[in-house]
Amino acid sequence: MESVQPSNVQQKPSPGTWRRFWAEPWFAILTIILALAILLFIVAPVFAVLLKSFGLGTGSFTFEYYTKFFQESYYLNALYNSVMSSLITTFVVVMLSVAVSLYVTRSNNFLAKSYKGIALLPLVAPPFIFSLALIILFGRSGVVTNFFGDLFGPEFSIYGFWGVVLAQIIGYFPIGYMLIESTFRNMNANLEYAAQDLGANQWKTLGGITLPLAKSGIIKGALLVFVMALADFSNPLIIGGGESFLASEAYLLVVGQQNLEQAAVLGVFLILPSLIIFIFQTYILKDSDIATISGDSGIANVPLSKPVKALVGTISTIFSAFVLLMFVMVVLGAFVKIIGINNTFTLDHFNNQTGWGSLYNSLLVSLISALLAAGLGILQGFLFARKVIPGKKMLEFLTLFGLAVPGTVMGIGYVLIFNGPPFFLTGTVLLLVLNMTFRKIGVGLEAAISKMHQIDMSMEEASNDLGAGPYKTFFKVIVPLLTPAFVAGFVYAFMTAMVSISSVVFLISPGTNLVAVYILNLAEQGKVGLASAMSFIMIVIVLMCLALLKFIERRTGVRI
Amino acid sequence: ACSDSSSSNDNSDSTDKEIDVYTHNDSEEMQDFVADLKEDTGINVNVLRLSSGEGWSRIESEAPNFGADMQWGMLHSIALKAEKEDYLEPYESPTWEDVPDEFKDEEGKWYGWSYWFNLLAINEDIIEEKGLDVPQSWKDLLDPQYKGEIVLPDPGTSGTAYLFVSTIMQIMGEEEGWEYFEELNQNVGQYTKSGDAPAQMVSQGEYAVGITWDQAVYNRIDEGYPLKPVYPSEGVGYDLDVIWMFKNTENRETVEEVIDYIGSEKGMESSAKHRSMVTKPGIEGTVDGVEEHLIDYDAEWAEENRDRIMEEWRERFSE
Amino acid sequence: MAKEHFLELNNLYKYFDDVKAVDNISISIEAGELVSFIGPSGCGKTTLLRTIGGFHKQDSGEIILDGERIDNLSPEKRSTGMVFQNYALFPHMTVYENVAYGLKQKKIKRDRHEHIMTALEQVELGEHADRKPSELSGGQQQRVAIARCLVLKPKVLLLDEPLSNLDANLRLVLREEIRKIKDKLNLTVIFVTHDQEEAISISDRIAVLNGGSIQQLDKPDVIYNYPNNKFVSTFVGHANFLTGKIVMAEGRRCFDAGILRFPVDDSVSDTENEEFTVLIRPEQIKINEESSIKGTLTNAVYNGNFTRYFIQVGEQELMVDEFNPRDAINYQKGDHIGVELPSAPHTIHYTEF
Amino acid sequence: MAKEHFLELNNLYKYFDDVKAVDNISISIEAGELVSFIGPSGCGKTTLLRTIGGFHKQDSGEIILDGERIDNLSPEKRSTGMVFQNYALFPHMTVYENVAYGLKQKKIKRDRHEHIMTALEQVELGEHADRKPSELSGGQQQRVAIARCLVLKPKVLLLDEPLSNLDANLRLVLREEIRKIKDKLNLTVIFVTHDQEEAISISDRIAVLNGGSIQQLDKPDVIYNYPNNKFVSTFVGHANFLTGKIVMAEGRRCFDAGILRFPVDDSVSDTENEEFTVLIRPEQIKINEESSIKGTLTNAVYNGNFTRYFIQVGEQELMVDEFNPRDAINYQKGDHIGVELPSAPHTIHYTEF
Ligand SMILES: Nc1ncnc2c1ncn2[C@@H]1O[C@H](COP(=O)(O)OP(=O)(O)OP(=O)(O)O)[C@@H](O)[C@H]1O
Ligand SMILES: Nc1ncnc2c1ncn2[C@@H]1O[C@H](COP(=O)(O)OP(=O)(O)OP(=O)(O)O)[C@@H](O)[C@H]1O
Ligand SMILES: [Mg+2]
Ligand SMILES: [Mg+2]
Repeated sequence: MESVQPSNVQQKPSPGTWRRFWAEPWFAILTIILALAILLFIVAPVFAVLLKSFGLGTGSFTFEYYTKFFQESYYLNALYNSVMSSLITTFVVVMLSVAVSLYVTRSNNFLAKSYKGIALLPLVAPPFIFSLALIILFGRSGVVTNFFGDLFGPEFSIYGFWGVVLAQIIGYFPIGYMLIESTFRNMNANLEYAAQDLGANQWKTLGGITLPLAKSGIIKGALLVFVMALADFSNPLIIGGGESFLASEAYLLVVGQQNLEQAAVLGVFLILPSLIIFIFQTYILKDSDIATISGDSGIANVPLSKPVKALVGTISTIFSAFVLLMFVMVVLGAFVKIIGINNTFTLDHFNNQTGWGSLYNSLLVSLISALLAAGLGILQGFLFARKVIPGKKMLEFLTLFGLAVPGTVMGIGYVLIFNGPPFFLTGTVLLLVLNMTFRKIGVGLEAAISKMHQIDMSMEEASNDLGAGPYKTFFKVIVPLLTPAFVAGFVYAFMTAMVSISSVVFLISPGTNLVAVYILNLAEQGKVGLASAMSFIMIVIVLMCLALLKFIERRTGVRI
Repeated sequence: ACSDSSSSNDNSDSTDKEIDVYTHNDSEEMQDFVADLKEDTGINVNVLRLSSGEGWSRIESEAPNFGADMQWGMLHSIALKAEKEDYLEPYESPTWEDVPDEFKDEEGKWYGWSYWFNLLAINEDIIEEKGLDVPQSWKDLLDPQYKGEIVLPDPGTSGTAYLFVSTIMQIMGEEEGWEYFEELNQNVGQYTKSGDAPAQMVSQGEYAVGITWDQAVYNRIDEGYPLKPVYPSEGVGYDLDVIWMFKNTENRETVEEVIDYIGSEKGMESSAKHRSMVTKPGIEGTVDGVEEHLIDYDAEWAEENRDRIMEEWRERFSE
Repeated sequence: MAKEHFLELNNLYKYFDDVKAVDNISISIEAGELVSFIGPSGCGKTTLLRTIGGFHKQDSGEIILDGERIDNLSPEKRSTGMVFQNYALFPHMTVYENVAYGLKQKKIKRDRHEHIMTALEQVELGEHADRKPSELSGGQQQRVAIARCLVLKPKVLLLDEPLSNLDANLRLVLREEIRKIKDKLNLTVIFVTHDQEEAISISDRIAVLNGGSIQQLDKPDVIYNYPNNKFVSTFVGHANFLTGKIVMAEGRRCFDAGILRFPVDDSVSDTENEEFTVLIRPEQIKINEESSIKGTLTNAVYNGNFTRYFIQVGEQELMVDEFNPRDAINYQKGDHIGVELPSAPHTIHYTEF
Repeated sequence: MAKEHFLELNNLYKYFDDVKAVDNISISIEAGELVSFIGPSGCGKTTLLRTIGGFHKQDSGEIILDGERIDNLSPEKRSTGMVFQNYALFPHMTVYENVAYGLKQKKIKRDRHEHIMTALEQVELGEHADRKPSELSGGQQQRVAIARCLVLKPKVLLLDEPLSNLDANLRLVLREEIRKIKDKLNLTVIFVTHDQEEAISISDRIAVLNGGSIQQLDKPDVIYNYPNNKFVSTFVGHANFLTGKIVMAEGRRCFDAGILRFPVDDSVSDTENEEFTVLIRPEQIKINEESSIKGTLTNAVYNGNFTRYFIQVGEQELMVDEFNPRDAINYQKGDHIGVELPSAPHTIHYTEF
């Protein structure tokens, strides 16, 4: 109860705000450094893109590039494709997530447990790998296509809009699923029991109670999926079959033509939909945000009735089987000469110097940036939850906004800002680390804020009371208590950093190639075997890292 | 591992020698080249593969602070452009002396180490299955029977594609050339980003016919794909594949060493394992009797008209 | 078990893994009765209630409501209405919508609005119909939860510790409220609580549970005065236990526990010379200067309306509650005071411990 | 205010925006005293306690502890020790480490282990030193929280509703425990609660708060018997209020409230013919068949040890508490029964309402 009070205290900045802000100078300095970093590494790049789209930065103010955007049906088509595919992807992912979450959180059998693992599997693979798998399976002479002959009709082609959508659904499913599942898991079961007690069957309960209550989780998941799908350019490149998409066009404009202005315009249109949804969810929905999530109800989730279970079970099974199939294809692809054509076993694809090098880079960059993102996010979360900070709301908004900016835009923004004085960072590992850190810092922040709400203020006060000053208290009490949030933030940031492409693709250089980008490059060249092998290694490594964390969790008792 | 005689000042410390290169070469062949180089000279190479269009944009945007020390594998036409922009550092390499002058810059700003040419990749299984004829010429590709069965790289990003485009222009003349592409566009199932990808897709049976380049086809035939190379009867354009040293490199000595190596017998033999033809006399590439199919390709024309043609291409074919 | 009861639980069992949460419970409840289940934490109160409501499936046994077996029906098909401990109001609906929810589910269209408003009036919340639950006080929320059940006219109202989150004054008020509504509508109510005082003051009958089984099911005064066993006697009220045996003294049968000896009548165990225990409630002992039984005051805890005196009599420490006459003589610790034990009928005895 | 008290709060104010959470509070507490703050929810109890502990900065006023002004010190520099409502044990440390924490902060190295073990022994937790808080029961956790404070030898122990999360039996036990430790170590304790019964039974003195200010500060029996105003009288205990005036009847001064008329002595207000109210606690009225004042029984709430009878006498409904003699005559609703009011000294009067 008391833990929520402090945030009320600090609503409007009063003259005393600054004084109290400086009362703990180290925290104040840290806050200022963080704020500057957020401005430089999140806000400035976005603004740079915006300015560039009007020709500013090198030339003079012009609407030329916007005019061009609206004149060329080509770009408009890309806008349409991007937004439509993202919307469809988001919608389907949310539907699937709801179904799988229901099944997983309300069944106790082995299947449910394995589905949970399978559902998260795509998170550890680069998203476009599913494009490859889809082509192997459903391409014009894919395994499935051949097998079923003209089942799909002569017109069927996996290339194009629907191929992209399908690949995105699989690739971005875990993101939505994670959020939606945790909302479902923590729901107060008594509310559903109450509905049943009042005569609602399970369908009605789901529609009238469960889903509305899960709204904020669903919307948050939907936002993230939408942004990721929007920023996705790898799938369009591989399976898009020439259809244009904003992100891939922006990418080609930058790397192929160095037309940064036009790319910036595309970036603006990439960011607009995300921005609208982000603002919608931050401000409109916050008001109606209902504190229904109470883990302490202690009652197990309401079991599913037969028909509901049958439906969500079927959906989960089909989807899980499909995801597994995708992974089987990747694994097979890695171990045979040419999948589908020459299926003899080989290990040749693993003999790939460049690949191993880029894998090392990726691990390094992801590790550092995930540590930074989780660490800084946690620090920021603590400061925001407990300290008097002028302009806190704005800073928090900007940090979380980092999550909503499509990677493509961030990448272009970084190119614009850091490819010249005063910050010449292009081609350095540092730039990659900074980029990933600040794109993921929101994850740490959110984890920390929600954790801080669970940590009663009295914990710190007790520490004060026992003679520890604010800094001691931070290190002795807060830091250990935030460890689980840190680890959770770290894991998420690490996994997504390993597979992230959309923004770093603009920032890599010969010595700093990253494995996800490298695999994309292989995929573009049609080197399925090599791409599969590298993906396989990458998946194994990410899984190993997770297993290691689990192991540490067991050993130390720190809940992850 | 550094047993070779190549002039290195400090052999014991050879692991220190490391350079960054850009390439448009195929990842796998590049890997072999790099491995051979490492074995013979101990030099480490960081490779960033960028398709030729991408590579050029990047170079342009990075000038004068290039992100790499040298280019290992690039279009001849782009080398000419880069030379004009003064991005290149001259170096007279002793090992390249016996390479004919037509394959290298007189000041040593660029060296052509191999040449490559357009080629049709045909998947015989698919052709048979779908009852198609094997196309014999560029013109044949316009036949409606190939509708949706042709895969072609996008000249915006692929040097292979631009070679094809300018070859057609040089054979047919510009006007007729555009008509040809308009018609061809009807049959194209997909444009790809890289020049290699059509070969891959055709070999996997995604499409029946791919417009690609020589080695992309021959490598896959070696690997066991059911591919068949076809030299269109009108003849094919060819292009030099070049290397150069970027201006302002901080590793000049190492780059020189690498250039020397590529021009050496050993280097050329390494290249010849993956290329149909290399420029060093007396070293045989992987394929014989190519010369008869080559047209008298005008690389300079291609270079000069590149921007204009590309612009028009985008307007016509970027939907 | 007789057959004509309103609600019958017959040999109900419910296990969680190896915890016997409900262990062979059989009870019969009449229409219009308010029965409380009390017992320590974890004794199975909630489980039993949820089994009746249909949120747990019993492992064996049957539940018969109004002559009909309901134990295989899903919750929405039983005519029971549950008020959850934390009310479980739907936070995204207004008070009105919360109450309307059940009617909508049951497709009751006719007079829906009237039904809702009547239910809300019954709990005196007519004017708050448009508020969200978060805008109501704890007591008001509870009343919404009750109204939400009442509107469906359930045959049995199940209340799971509905008052435990509230402060003392509000509890008193709401207790009364529940009784009133129950009487007005002649509802059958099952009330779960862990507060013996609450149970005593509100119930027609009380079932004392421990370890999943019923220790005693009786009227409150019977539970208080005639507890079946030691558990019940300490869980409900405070107790002095005296262990001794029957002896004959001065020609009368007396209970003898050392210094404490008092005559008993025939209702007390016959078996002479066998030790057993009697229970005396603290308020049944009186401080009486004239009494021959004297003890030493070891402690006195002032409680406002009464004081609890701890008096050492020989080996035995007696708890004695006395109302405080205002400004009365205050005994000092160490004082010697006389205590008057209740006459024979005011004792009960066990042989089991 | 006198100068030589152990802890003095002088004219303390604390506002939140426009809520006067602490409104001009001045009290003096002696060493070794246990003072409870009670009052309804939101009356400022916690705020006052936290202001003393240093977790809020007062808006004005001063706090003097042992002759030294402490109101400008941060919590870690005051010699107060706070036991938080939820104990606020550090979950990532063992019991031992929790207790050691304060010593480490204060850099007390000498005999650290002995200090810790002594503190743990004092609360009888010596053998649980290696457990994590999550492995302890509520009562044990509370004792750890107390030991954690005690080890630093605070001058004042501040307890914020330390028992409110516990069940009834445990509360009783821990109440005793707190008193014992306090007596043993001669601690000065401030105890915040909203439970009047708890406050009455544990405190040396009670401060009744309402709306941020102290209504009354006195010994428990004084608070109960001589409440300063109506708020105190209803917040602590239950009350019958009779409004009437002094009349002369049969040659004696009588308090007259309609049918209810009884003689009063000189301590009761002099002013004749002016209406005022007297308070009579329910247990001070007796049911007495012989009494001339008769009423009708409207309700009887059985409470186990006593029954609360509601008796309508004329216009006035009287609450009367009687201990239940076992198997006593049970009055029926509607019965006519006589009530005996306490004699004059057992009334108090207000003029203010
Ligand atoms: N879903 C469950 N899974 C496993 N054990 C359970 C479950 N629900 C209850 N139990 C166990 O069954 C026993 C009875 O629990 P129940 O909730 O009925 O107790 P209760 O009497 O309501 O206690 P309280 O007063 O604390 O609410 C306890 O030992 C509890 O741990
Ligand atoms: N941090 C705060 N910001 C604003 N108002 C506050 C804050 N803390 C307390 N208040 C207000 O001050 C008043 C006193 O609060 P306090 O917590 O001291 O009450 P309390 O007596 O402890 O109540 P309870 O018994 O509910 O704990 C209340 O009106 C409360 O709303
Ligand atoms: Mg319970
Ligand atoms: Mg409080």
